[in-house]
Amino acid sequence: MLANEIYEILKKEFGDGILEFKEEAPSDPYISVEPSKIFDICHTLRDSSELMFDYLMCLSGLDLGESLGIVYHLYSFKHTHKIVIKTTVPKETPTLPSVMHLWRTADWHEREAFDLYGMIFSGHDNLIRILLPYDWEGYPMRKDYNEPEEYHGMRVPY
Amino acid sequence: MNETKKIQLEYSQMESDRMRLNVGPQHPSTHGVLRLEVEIDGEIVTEVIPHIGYLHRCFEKHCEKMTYPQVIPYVDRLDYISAMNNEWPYVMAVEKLLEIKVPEKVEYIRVIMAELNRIANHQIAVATFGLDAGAFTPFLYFFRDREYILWIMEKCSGARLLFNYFWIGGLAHDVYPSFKQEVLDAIKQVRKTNAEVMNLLIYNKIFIDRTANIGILPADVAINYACSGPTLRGSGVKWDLRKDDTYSIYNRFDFNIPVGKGEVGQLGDCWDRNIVRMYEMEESCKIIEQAVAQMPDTGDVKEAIPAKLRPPKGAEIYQRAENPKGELGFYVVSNGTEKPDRIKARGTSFVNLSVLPVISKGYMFADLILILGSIDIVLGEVDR
Amino acid sequence: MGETNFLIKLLGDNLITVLLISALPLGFLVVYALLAILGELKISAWMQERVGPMRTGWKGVLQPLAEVIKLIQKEDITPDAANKPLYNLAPYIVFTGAYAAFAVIPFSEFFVPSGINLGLFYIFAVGSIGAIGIVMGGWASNNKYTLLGAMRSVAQLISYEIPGAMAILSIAVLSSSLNMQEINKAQTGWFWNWFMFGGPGSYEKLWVIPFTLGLTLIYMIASLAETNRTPFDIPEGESELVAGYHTEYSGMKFAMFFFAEYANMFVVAAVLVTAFMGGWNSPFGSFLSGPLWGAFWFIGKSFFVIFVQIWLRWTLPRLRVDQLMYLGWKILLPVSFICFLFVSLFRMLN
Amino acid sequence: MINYIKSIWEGLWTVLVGMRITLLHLFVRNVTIQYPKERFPIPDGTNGTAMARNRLELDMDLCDGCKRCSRACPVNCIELDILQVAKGVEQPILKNGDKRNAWVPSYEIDFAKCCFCGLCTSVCPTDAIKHTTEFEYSSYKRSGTVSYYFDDKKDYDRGLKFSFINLTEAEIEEKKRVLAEFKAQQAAAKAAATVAKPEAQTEAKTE
Repeated sequence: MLANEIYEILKKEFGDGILEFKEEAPSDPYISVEPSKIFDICHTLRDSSELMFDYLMCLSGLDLGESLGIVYHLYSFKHTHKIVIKTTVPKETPTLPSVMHLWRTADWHEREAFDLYGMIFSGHDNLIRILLPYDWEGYPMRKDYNEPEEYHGMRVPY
Repeated sequence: MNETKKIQLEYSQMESDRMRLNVGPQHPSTHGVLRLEVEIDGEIVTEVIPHIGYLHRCFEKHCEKMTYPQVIPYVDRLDYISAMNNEWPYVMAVEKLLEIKVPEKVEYIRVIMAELNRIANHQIAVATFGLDAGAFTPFLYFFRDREYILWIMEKCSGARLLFNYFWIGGLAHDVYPSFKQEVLDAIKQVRKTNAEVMNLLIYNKIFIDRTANIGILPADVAINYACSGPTLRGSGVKWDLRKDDTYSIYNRFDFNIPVGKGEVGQLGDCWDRNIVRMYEMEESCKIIEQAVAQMPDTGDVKEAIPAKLRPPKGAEIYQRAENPKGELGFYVVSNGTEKPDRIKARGTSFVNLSVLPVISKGYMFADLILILGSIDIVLGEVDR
Repeated sequence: MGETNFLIKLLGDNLITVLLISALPLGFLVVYALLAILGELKISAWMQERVGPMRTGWKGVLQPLAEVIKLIQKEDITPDAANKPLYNLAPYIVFTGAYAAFAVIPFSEFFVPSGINLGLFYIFAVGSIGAIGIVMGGWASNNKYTLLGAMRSVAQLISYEIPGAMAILSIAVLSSSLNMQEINKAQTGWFWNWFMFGGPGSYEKLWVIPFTLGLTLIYMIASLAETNRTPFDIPEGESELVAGYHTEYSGMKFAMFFFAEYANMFVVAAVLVTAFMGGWNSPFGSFLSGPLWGAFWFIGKSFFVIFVQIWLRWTLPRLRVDQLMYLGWKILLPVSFICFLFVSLFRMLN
Repeated sequence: MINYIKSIWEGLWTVLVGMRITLLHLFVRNVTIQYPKERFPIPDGTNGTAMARNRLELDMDLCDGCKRCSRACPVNCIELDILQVAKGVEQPILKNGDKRNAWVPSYEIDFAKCCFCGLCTSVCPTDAIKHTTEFEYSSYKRSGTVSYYFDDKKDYDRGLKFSFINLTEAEIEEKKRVLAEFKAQQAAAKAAATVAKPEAQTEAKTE
């Protein structure tokens, strides 16, 4: 199924929840959605018989300056089609629903996004840091992050 | 000896003391600096919590400060035993952003290199898996053969492990004249050793008893956890990016996708995941033979390398390729300058490792090590 | 007793002789251990197409000596949380258990340190002392890995003593003696007189040969398990337990564990040779037989058995704990019972 | 029961098969390379192979201080200072015959940082920086790991930092002085020109 058809289906179902569709080479076609609806949209994407996105390839965090972006790359084994779902959350209140219970692989991806960008995935069972030490402060992948001078007596900048 | 059923965790309501054991980060069998917090009841594993990040070296943060070609040495260091395969999806992603058409010869050399590196990676994977089971000798036979492959790669790229060979739009260096012959010789050696190891290790009764029927990963769980590569194919899912989401020139070659069949135990056990790797080596050999036969002799490998690397602003792409361990993807976002805005590496091992707590519960402690070995992780890629 | 020990004949039955007799195997053991370590290094290397140690001495023959010197020089670490008396005692107990067995090993027609009549029984009795040392060391180290290794070791030892003992018991039936020297004497003649091939006798013994061969195999397997060699090295289990019960030991104490392992290898090889392979008897009847040739044949055969142990180690993967138990209790034990039954039947018929 | 006997048989048989393989390998020639005596064939760029990417070597007679290597380095292990050539006062030429535009009074490569990616050699316009087949850094002295050019710098004890310069300190001072003089001269000339220009202009106006 082509990306614009997927967009049509989602638009029909969620209306205002779907913000934008963009298809422009060389970028992958993507659909922007409301962050609060992300769980429902992903649920539809996974379970609707004509979409069947059962494979979450990648979940990435982004720093867009004013806001934080989360990008879902989805793939369907059955229909062998792909789609990119994008959403943004404000930096001050970066809360959005977790998709961990739809695709278990999102568990670690969301933990990583939380770890590096500081999004709060509500509904995640175990949202703790994954790559950084558990007592690290700040979210280092944000563009405005200043690295600390010291961590437990060790000098950080090399 | 096929009584190795998964022990039901609810098997006993007895008052039993459970012991928490830290496996790693400096444990000989965690394949790197992985720490597993294991709760064991006697010998039976009741809970596994992986703690990762001991090898975290801020790959993604680094990339934001690098120009596009400078990222390649860092990409090499993700999955450092199959560096050629790592470079490929990254290079392809940037090439797609820049809309570069790669010369024919480069494509063939890339295929040969990637497949050779796949063989080298699977050799290490099977060898260390045997080592986890206690068999030391096959380990050294594989390492002996891997040397022939590494010599070829060293002659082409100048490095033995971290090649920096695939450049955006081309290759760092052309192949040398006797390249084809040496590749074919290396393949011959690989096949010989594989046949030997099949008898020495894979079909050994003790090895089968150790690895069959443990760590069973059903196909639906594997897909939900986004497992890929031999970990997924071991569960019987016939899915290979080289065929199913074909890239480069893989559609020109005739090869099979080996899947686990549950030959000696249940479908999706450790033995299946391992045998898939053994068969994949043979398939890679086939691909290499065809590629060597078809490869054009003439052509400049550097002709398409762009002088200026500035992908259009806002362009972004997710490019994935079949790493020996599974799907390795790079999500590259450009901001119009010569430095990427964001590079996310979807580490294969990172994703595959996340399934470990699910498939290792209820088996023996010694099995945990084998299950970990069978999903073949490299901590460089897990922690990035 | 005099006729089995040339030293008593030579020097008379006094304290110095006794001391000399008990020290002689130790001297042998040291030399043997160096050879066995070298053998292990070199054989494993050749099997893996390596060359092994090459720098110390000619082709690396002095490597074991260098390792011993290194181990003696190393710092002796006692963990802070360890139970110190037990921790320090454990390696010596393990070694004592291994060394005590040498008392009854018949090296030659005219030399056995102590020719007691319950030789085989004695070996099994003192062989279990080692397990106490292993548990002691594993528990006293106060480390979870060593504890797991020690637990496994005891479970393994208990399960494998029984099939091993069954195999030995059938030898007692065949030779109607537990004296090692008597057993050797019963196998005089060509190699088909060995108990491995049913012992002395004419054509009617042919049907018992599969059973005695089976018993040899069972004892071989059980002895591998008793000495914690691959494929039964789960108490060490380096891939999961790092080094098992001796994880925390270093320096000389570790060397004692190491030494004890090699001593044990020789003990089980010697028992196998004595019970099944004719001991110090020449395989070719009276050809090349005699007291000194006897020592040669005995040690030579033992070394062959040790070679097989090393060979197996570098070929096979390791078993898991439950599979080890399965093999011990459900395969070796019933099979050894069956073999024992038929061997006894054979004995009754003759 | 049949399965039981079959499994025992399989166990014994596969063990024997394995033992046969390892026994045969006992008599195969070993493949070990006794390292310091024998060595790996390291590709050295001849016969169409790539150059092995080991220690970097800089030919200072070719280096023009363009800093491309330093910019290309992903780990910033190359640090160099440059000193402009006082054009007109001195006319040094590089080994390949080109005019030298800059002196390089300090050029340091920190091999503790270097990742041997080869990017610096690929961007060098004059092939001044090159990989060598030299891969053994070990030395019994710390100073042995440092390559130095002059004897009076022997106590240059800074780990794996290699320094490549062909100018003595006195020469560097000399060059600096020459450059400073040259610059001062130029500035003076410029000032004179700017002073002269308005004068000329005013003269022109008045005319």
